Amino acid sequence: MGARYFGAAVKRLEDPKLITGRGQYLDDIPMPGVLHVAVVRSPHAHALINAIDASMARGHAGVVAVLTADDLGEMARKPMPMMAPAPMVKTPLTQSPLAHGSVHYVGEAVALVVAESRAVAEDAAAMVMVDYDPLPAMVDLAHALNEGAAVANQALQSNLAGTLKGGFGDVAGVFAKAAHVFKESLSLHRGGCHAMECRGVMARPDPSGNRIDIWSSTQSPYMVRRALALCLGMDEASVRVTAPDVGGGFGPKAVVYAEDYAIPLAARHLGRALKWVEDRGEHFVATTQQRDQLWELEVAADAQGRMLGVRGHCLHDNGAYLPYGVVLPVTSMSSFPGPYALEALEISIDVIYTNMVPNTPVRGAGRPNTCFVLERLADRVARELGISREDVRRRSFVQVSQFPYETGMKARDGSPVSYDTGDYVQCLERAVDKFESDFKARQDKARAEGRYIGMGIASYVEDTGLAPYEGATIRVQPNGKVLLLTGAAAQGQGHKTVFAQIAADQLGITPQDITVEAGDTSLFPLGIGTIASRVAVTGGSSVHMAAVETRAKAIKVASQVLEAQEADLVLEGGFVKVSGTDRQVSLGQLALMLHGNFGQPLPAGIAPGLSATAFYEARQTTFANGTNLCEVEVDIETGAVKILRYVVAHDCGTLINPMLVDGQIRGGVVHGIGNALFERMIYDENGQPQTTNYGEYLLPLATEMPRIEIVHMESPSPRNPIGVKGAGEGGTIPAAACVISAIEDALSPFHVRLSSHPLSPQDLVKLIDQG
Amino acid sequence: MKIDVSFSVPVPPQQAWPLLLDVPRIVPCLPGASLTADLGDNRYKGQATVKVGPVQLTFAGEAQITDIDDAAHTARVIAKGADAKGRGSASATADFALVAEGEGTLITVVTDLQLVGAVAQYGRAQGLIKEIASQIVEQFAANLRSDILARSQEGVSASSAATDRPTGDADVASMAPTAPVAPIRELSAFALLWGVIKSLFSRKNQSGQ
Amino acid sequence: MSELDHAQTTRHISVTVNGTVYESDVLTRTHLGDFLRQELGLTGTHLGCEHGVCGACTIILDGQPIRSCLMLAVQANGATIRTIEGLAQADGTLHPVQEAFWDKHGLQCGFCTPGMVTTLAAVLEADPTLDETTIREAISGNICRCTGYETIVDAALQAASRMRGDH
Amino acid sequence: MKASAFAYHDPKTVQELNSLLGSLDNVRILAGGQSLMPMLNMRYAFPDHVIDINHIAGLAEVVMTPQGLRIGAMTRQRIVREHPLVLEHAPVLAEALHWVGHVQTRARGTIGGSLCHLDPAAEQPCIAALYDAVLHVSGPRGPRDVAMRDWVISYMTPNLEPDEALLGLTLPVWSAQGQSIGHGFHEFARRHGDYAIVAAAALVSLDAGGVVRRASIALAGVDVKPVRLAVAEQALVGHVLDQALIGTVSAMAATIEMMEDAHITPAYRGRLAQTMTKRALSDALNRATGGRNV
Repeated sequence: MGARYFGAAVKRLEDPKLITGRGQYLDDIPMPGVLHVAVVRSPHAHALINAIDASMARGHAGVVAVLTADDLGEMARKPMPMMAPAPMVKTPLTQSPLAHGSVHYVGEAVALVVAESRAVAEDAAAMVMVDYDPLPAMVDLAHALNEGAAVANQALQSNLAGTLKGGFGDVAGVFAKAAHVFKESLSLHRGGCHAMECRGVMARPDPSGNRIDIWSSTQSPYMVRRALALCLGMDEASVRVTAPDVGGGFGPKAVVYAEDYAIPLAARHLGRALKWVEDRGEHFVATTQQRDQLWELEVAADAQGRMLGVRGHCLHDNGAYLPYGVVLPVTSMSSFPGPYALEALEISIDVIYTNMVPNTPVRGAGRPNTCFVLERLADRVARELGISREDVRRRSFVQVSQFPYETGMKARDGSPVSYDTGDYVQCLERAVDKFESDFKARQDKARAEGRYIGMGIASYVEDTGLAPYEGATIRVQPNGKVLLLTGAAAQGQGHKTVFAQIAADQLGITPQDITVEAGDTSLFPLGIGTIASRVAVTGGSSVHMAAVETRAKAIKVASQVLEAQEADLVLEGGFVKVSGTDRQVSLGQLALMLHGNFGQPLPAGIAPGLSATAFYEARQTTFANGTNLCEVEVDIETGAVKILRYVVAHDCGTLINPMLVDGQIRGGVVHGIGNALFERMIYDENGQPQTTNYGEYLLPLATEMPRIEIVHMESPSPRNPIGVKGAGEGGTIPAAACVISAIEDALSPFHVRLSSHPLSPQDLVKLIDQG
Repeated sequence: MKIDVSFSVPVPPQQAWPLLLDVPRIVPCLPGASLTADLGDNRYKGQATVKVGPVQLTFAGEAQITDIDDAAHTARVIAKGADAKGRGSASATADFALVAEGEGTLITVVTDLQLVGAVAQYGRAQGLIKEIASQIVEQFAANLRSDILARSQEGVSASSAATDRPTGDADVASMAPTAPVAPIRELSAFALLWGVIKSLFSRKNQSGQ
Repeated sequence: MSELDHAQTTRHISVTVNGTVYESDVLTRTHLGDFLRQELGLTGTHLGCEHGVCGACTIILDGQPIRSCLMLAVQANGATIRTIEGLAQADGTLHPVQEAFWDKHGLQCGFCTPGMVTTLAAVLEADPTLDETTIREAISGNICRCTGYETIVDAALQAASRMRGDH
Repeated sequence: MKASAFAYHDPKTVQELNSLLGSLDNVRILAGGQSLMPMLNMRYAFPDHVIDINHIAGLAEVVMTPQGLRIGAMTRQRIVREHPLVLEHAPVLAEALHWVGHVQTRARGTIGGSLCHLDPAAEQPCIAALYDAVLHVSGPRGPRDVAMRDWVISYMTPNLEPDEALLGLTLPVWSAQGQSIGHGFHEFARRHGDYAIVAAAALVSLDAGGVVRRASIALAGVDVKPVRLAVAEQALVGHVLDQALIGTVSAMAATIEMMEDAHITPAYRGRLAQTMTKRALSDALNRATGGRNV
């Protein structure tokens, strides 16, 4: 079978409806008689709830109900299950669907107002009088473990949720023998995901109370179904969860939120269809955020600038709760040692509770954090030893001869972490070649003219294709068209297109002949979710396996129908043909046969249906890698940073659709640039968020973003049948580190040292003046 | 948010003290504030209106005078109120202390103001909130002084005026100050922010006169 | 505002949207974006922030791209509006901007796309000579979190070229 | 994020407008809506009455009068930016408008709306200050004119009585009279279209010898209202404008007392004020001299 679509830049099957306004996002779904919900949220970062007086709100015209935790019963008061259990956490805290007794961050859901319109619900929400007793708020990560520090929750003795430790090798020995040891204090600040579609939940209970249909703007409809079936004590078959068109996810939409529980609970309670659509103001305080970490690190290097060892400690702010357990610090930990062949590593991460919005993965999860600190250390070594930043990396990287390379770290299941394939040095060289050689000359010339340009570099390795599995069913219909059903819903990645590309080649049809249905739990039995750059590997492999099986079955049956050797049969244009003859049978005819007719047995040894279902179980992780280079100019009078060029060389294994991979990379890089230069979620000392609109919280705009030049390497992974690796986060992971590296280089005449992001022009001016 | 102010009144502490505790009388001196009910044992209901640029906020709530030390001339006022439109709430603890200062009295007020909800999240306007709060207290001081002066000109001693402190659920109407006080409705953005700008321009004398 | 009577908070309007005249009673507080989505069922116009920054709700009002969340429905009385649903021709032929978004992978999740496409359709119909810089300025009021903007710019450049009749 | 309910009024004449303003309480005037609508949607503002002045005839005209360029309050920013009279007589206004919001907001936003909203960093009030604009106000007590220097009475608060409305403004534009006029406008914002942190506008009129005969410099974002750099203006007049002189007078911009907010320090504002002034004056010089003195 020659690959005609796999690997080609196929235009997306998703687009025709989306470019003509016929997409159907959660708030677009027609739902006769639906009532609208506004959520009453805590204005306090930490407080006790004495009483809730909803009498005025209940009396407001158009209000159907005001519901508190007490109205919705025990399930509304019970803490929600942690999505990734964390046994190491002494006091595991998760939010309950509606707060009762106390609140622990500004924005925590306290009550639901149900009304005939959202506007009326908002009118009444302002009339719900909640009597709070404010408690001291913990918003100071650096001092969260100090004696006498305010505790973020009265259930806690200390703000320490737990400590992760990881590493390998003779750390003391390596640091003792090292020619050089350098110390850095580094930090990253939190931002949001800001999918352009906010979250939303709609629930329609069956009058009998035995069924409920739920629509959620989620990355994980199957997680929502699992959670709600358990919560409502219903069969999973009776809880149908649909992720409609979803307007971006970027991580936080993988969480099952308070509203995902509270809205269905309220819908059942009232016996009415309810809809809650998060508005942008709510998104700033009720959707999970990420990146606050404070690091103290040391790097050991030999006399040639080869990095030998890293050791350090991190304070990780996880906000008020652990909805996703400790997956973030675990991801930060497991992202060591990155592309570097270290002899020794010792890292400890203290996971801290604070009274801010809970943290869960935002594009890259803990990886951009670890990439940032490792790349800062690599740049430091280069600076101190007076060698190029490229050389430090060339000398310190895992070399191509070392693959598969066991880093010394342990995976979540305790097995050794082993990088599958790649050529990290070669990937760096491609970026350097693309970037051009005469940068130094241009930099000197620019400085002579009083202009300050700088080159940045950052490299990364990303674990992709995370366990446990995804699955797919392929079924040829009597009309010859193919149904492809899977649990791996998309939020813009283009799954329908790439899955159809994978299947089309096997079945000898075009992607347009395939209808892909994803994200409706009633159409496919099981799924995990579109997170952690995992779907191309897990979903893609399962589609491939199901397609191969379907193809084999078609050939087997066709060989009987056509009385030909299986070896002589080819699939082409929707037919199984005897090569070199005009004898053929269409896939539709075969499907009709295998659908069966009354009284007629199917051919011997053939199961019903020209179809197959396959699950791909990811038992070994695949590792993507890349090196980014960029050029910036800093206006030293204003501190303005302009990104002049951005080059990405990256390797995510075999490419299914290079156009879509480029799209993932570009979007990811720009998200990282936002983290480096623009996006800062500010809280005041009482835990009041200060940046709660798009005038105060700055997202990257077209006018500030560079073109992003991409060079692909393809080192197929031997760990899945299609050789692919994930690409969803590889753009974001190194981008902030790369931009910061470039700014530091541009400002080197001022001896400016950069140790955190985001950095504002005002910050840079201050550093220039101090320099 | 800590706001410290101090101001002088032209009467000695033993006269200023009861005057300061005469809530129905001093409330009208507080810009934008009005008393709606006396709940007894030093608890009062009232409301205060403040303008931040185009945004007008009206906080309705309760205040209580506690820790009254007639010997040391110190007292604490604990107040909390919520915006009528649900845009958040404010709570403040203000510690008053009087000390003799020549013929008059130096009154220091150490206030800890906490804003929550939308009012605390205006971002760009946040820098002005502290200035605005300081201005409110400073204008309060100015009004109080002019009130005292007005009375002393009438020959009415501040202390005697202060003796009939209403208790119980008194009729609010009867609580209007007996002497003419500069009429203040909601603290006008003009008066308020002119002060803000003044203090922005001369940060030295933050603590009023 | 319970004190306000129905007459003061409701108005009858007549508005032409994508060639169809609609007559409707609207609450005066309803913004145009909500009116298009809820009253007319034209849900292609998206609401991304409702405070006038993200641009997802952009529509073309009397020839100009505007933010439908920053205008009251009652103000649209007598206006002629084009939304994303009205850009393609009746026979389904896509607007050059729509075509280019598909060709150049100018969208991923698609949520900002209606605002991007209406904005670019309006500015390019007025002036198809825009270059990369002016195109980036034209969409600087439209936030996209997926694409990094580059393929949107490429799509706009392709559309501009077609609209100039270059080929 | 839905506005609370209000009564909607759409007067057709200024007289109707004034009588409404005189008879109603808790009113907000709706012009282009680019500032008021977000405040309504976010429930920062709760007017009982919204008066839409988009239907009042004659408020969107741009004409030259003996007093200068008169611009109706309801003239959309898009129109002002492209208007031939503006481009001929006040090109610095057109240039400033390039930085105002985005194509969608300029299509609705009005110059009068901006002059009443009065964000401290807004460009249009800055240009009004640059020209010593006269603002035309109407009220039940009849029309009155307000000089721009008296227009901003405090943070985001115009000099308007509750029953008054802004009808337009006149920019006393400069006539060359044999001299050459140059303008410049620079602002620093984090992103294109954002409110500036600091903006500077400059106008100079040079005689044949390159000597400054008249100069005007206005800054936005340094105080709650636009600030004229009178000292710097005086320091320019009578001297040949060159980079050295520009450097000297720009430094004066940094010396004024800067306002402070949660995000930006006075020191940084000062630095930006100096830099933006320098760049605005350099542009003005280049334009006045046809680029000869680059």
